[in-house]
Amino acid sequence: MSILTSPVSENELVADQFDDLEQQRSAAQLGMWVFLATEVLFFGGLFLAYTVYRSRYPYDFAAASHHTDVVIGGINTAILLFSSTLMALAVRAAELRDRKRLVWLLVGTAFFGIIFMVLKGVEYHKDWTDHLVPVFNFEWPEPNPEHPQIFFWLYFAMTGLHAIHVTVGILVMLVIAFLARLRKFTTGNYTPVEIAGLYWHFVDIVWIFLFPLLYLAGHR
Amino acid sequence: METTNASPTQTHPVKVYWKTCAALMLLLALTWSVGYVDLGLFNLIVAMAISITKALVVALFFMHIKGSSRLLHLAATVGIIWLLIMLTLTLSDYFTRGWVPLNH
Amino acid sequence: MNTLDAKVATEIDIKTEGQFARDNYLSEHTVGSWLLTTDHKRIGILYLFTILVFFTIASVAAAMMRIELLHPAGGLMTSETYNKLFTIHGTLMVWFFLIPSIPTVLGNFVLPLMIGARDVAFPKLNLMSWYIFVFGGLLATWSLIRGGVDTGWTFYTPYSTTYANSHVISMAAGIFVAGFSTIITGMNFIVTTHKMRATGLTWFRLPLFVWSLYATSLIMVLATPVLATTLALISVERLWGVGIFDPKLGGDPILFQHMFWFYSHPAVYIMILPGMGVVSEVIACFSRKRIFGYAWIACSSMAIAILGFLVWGHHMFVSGQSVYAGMIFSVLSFLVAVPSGVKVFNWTATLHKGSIHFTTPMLYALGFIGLFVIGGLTGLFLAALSVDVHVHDTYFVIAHFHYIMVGGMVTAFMGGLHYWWPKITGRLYPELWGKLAALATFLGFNLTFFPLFILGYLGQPRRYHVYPPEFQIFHVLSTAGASILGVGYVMPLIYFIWSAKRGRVAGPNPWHATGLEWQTASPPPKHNFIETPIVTDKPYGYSAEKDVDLDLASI
Amino acid sequence: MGKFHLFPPEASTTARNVDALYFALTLISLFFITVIFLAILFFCIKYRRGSPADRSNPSSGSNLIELGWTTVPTLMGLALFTCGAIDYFRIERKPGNAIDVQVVGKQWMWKLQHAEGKREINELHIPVDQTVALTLISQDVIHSFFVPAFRVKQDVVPGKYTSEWFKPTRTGEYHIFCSQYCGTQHAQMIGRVVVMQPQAYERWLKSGEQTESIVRAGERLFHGRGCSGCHAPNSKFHAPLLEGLYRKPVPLADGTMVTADDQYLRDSILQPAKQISAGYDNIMPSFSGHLSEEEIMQLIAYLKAIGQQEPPQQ
Repeated sequence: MSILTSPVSENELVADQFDDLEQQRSAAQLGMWVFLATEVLFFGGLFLAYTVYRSRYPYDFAAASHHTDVVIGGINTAILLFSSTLMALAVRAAELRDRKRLVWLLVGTAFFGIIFMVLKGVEYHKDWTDHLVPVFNFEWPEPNPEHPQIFFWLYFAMTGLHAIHVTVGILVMLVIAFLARLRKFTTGNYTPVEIAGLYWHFVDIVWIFLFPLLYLAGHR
Repeated sequence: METTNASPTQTHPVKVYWKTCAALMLLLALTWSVGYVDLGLFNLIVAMAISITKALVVALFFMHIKGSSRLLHLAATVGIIWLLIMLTLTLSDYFTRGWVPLNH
Repeated sequence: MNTLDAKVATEIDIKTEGQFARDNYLSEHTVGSWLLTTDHKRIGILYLFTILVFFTIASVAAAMMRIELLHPAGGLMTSETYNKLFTIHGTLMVWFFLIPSIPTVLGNFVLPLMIGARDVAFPKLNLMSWYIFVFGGLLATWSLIRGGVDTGWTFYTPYSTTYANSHVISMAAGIFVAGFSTIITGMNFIVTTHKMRATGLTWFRLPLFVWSLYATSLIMVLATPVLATTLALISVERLWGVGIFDPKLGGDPILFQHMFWFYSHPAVYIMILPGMGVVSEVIACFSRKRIFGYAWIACSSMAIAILGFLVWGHHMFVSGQSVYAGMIFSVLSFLVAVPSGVKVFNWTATLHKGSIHFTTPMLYALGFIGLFVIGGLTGLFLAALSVDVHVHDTYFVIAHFHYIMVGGMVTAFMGGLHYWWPKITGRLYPELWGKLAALATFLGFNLTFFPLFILGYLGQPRRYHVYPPEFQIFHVLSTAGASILGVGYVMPLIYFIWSAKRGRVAGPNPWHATGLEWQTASPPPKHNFIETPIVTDKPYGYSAEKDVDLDLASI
Repeated sequence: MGKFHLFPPEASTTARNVDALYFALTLISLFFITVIFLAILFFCIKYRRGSPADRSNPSSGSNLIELGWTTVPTLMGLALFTCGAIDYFRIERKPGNAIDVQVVGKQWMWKLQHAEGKREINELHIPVDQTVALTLISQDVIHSFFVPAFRVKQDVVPGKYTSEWFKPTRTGEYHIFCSQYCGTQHAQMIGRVVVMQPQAYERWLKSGEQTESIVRAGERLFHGRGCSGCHAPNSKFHAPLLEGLYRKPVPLADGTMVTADDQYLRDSILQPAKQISAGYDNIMPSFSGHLSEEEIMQLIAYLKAIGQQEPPQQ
């Protein structure tokens, strides 16, 4: 089955409801992709609210979007894209059973995830000082602040939900890196690394759509 | 058992990964710069088009959709298709609200 | 019965005097063996007991409502209490009984057996889904203990977000959590059906119950996340009043209805599709004949799952939704009725040239067809735009969806439970009492809900605890019917408990059915099959001519 | 109202069409129910276990039959849809010259006001054989104005005008129900429609204390609340002219066009920034919270009155 004669025998790697490694791996992949479909629709509810309210208040959404910090948003996007690349390389390393490189790439991915979260924190703090946080201290120069406030609760809902997913991703990455150090994924069954990779790429794709919608609504 | 045709090794040479990364960074720069040009309604359309291409690049190369089984292709797209169903049918209500004059 | 069946029976030396296969899945009795099990069969039974609790609470709420409605001026309770009762009845029935029941009880138990697998694809996730379901249920019960919710199971805004002073957020959290249990079950079934079928079991050799579970899992996986988002938005709006659905701050209450019904209409197909799968199995088995139009029934399940997502706007014809959107949703709602019609016609055609045994599951299946036809056709009244303007939110709608939910889904659940009871417990239920219970539920049900069609067209709105005196006769009939229905549901509870200990030993295949689940012992061993069966021909290989006597009369 | 019957009274033009489609649907349903019931009964008797019927070579499917009972129901469905849609279009489109009544739904009562100014709570007196058009709005949650005898129902949504019309054909008293759950006293939010002969209606309108018409009340508000300060033709503030505005296209600041209907006027009063007219900046204060729903309706009635005149030449 696997190219090299693996020191660990085949059936320890395979859970007992599966017949062989290949069935287990394709089941895990399909399961993950179905889970990602549910995540698409979980974010989808917020995208629907965003679409409806932007079509109702395009003027206010554009004005409100100008108050977001596009520099931090742009850098964050670049960071997530880069960490996605590291993750893909990690999956490649796992398949080629290169343990050292796998561990470093996973730690690298988690590291850039943490940088993303730090920048996110900085941005949220800036929004707080600019009085842009709905409900708590929302102040708006022009009269009628209701509609910009709708933009900002959508902004915080979408980026907040995404941030939670990034945090979960970082934790998963660190756990997998730790297990990889114990030679868990370089003996033929690297499915967990692949699944973590799919999840991380999904989190990256969500941000790819969030960046233009929230930071570049209308033109700057 | 359904014959699983997920190819045993899906790895590409390292060069491919960095080229993909470069493409993504380029598309990001494009999104960012287009954001400063006033195209009115087209701003949204262009931004979405670029984002879709970026998402496709990530899905095809990093998530190994390219060369994987038709079943995974379907599983990958079904979420987006249902999101589009929700968007289009809901917006069909919002965009046609004024068409029947309620009180004249 | 083919040779394989005989070999399996002798190997595990089943005797008729009550001794089962030595090591079946029920032989262990420690608490840990139940609470930490990853065996799909035990998880099915855990779900059975859990949904029984919620079914009881919700049924008591329904009984109290029916007593309150006996008199036009009410008087048994305040309107506040009545509003909380119909919310308890709605929420608990929908999310904690109707949606989980057939997939998580019968589906969990029978799906791996039917496709020749040792377990579902992700057994640990399966157990986690039960714990999440119980946690969600506890949250919902906690909300009821603190004082309950008075918004109805639909949580329409801005009442639920700004004006209701009841415990909406804890109930929304409970349903939010229970939603993830549904998502995990759905994902589990999809992967199991794709990846773990026995050799030779191609898609068009799958039993129709597996097809209906697969279609149901698609809906579970694609609809439930939107419910999670909607409930989260309600809680945020209720906590901080940000203006998501509050018109004073620029929000739109009709957007909530779009997001809610995008989930809730497919949810009603989550409830009915597994019931249709059970009926296909039972009709084929007890007519001793290959089902009529197998491929058409399988594809109609998939059609219902997909079209079910396009029709939610028929709940909003008078809500302020635009006229043209109403027309789009109305024409799609007429189309979604066609696959259900195809199924009913095919079931009826299956009876042709069969050798029909009137066992309890068969009575429930025939009852299902009768009541589902009435339920389905009254759905067309609600899809027709101008008639819906009159009957929307009246008792006509109540009668329609109870004909589908109680007349259809609960009847099919009872039928399925009776049909697979020998496989679950290894013993047979008392046939005579089974038939009596089936008849009682059928008669009680019709007396309860048919008068409500007439009352609905007369115009009495739903969720009223007092009503004009001229409508009283219909409520009295309905309450009378409800008491018979109650008796009809309590009887199986009693004789199932009796039969679990002292029913006649059933042996591997009491109905001489052809599914893979009948090729192994009952109750089945831990890993289902001694060696994985190989499937060679199409399902339902019955022959009405060479019909064998099931000697059921003696039970 | 009050006596037992199995079918609601048919008291409006819409009722006749809705009942016709209802009977058609009932007949079609009875046809299918009897066909399926008889087929099941026949098969169950003829092919019960042990019966001597011929069971040789049973058929397990035929694509022709399947196509039959797929296309026929689809065509019937489309036909039924068309009937329903035609009637629905008629129900949703308000006819021209109608008696305007303004309805405000509030948690657990209906407040109605006739154009002549007469106010009613939970009651609606209207003449027979004349079209009556309601403009509905809610002060708090979603209600629904439902008159079973007229077969008409329309949700009353906060923040959005909805409309409903009926032409009564029989005098008498009929139920009004609130059919969208709206809270504790949802079941008490009921009332009655009294359909009277035209003379009796005129006498009723004149009875009770004299009230000023809605348009005059709107004018009083227009000046009292300071609207005329900016929107009068000779005002020194740069604000859009309201004469001749009603139902005319209005160019907006973000380049789109919108017709000035009731909803636009209401949104402009309560959320001025929502649709700013082209060439004006966002200086108008919001009146939300300062005007009750009735006052907004009176203001809009006044704006409609002056909206029909030709705009004064600058």
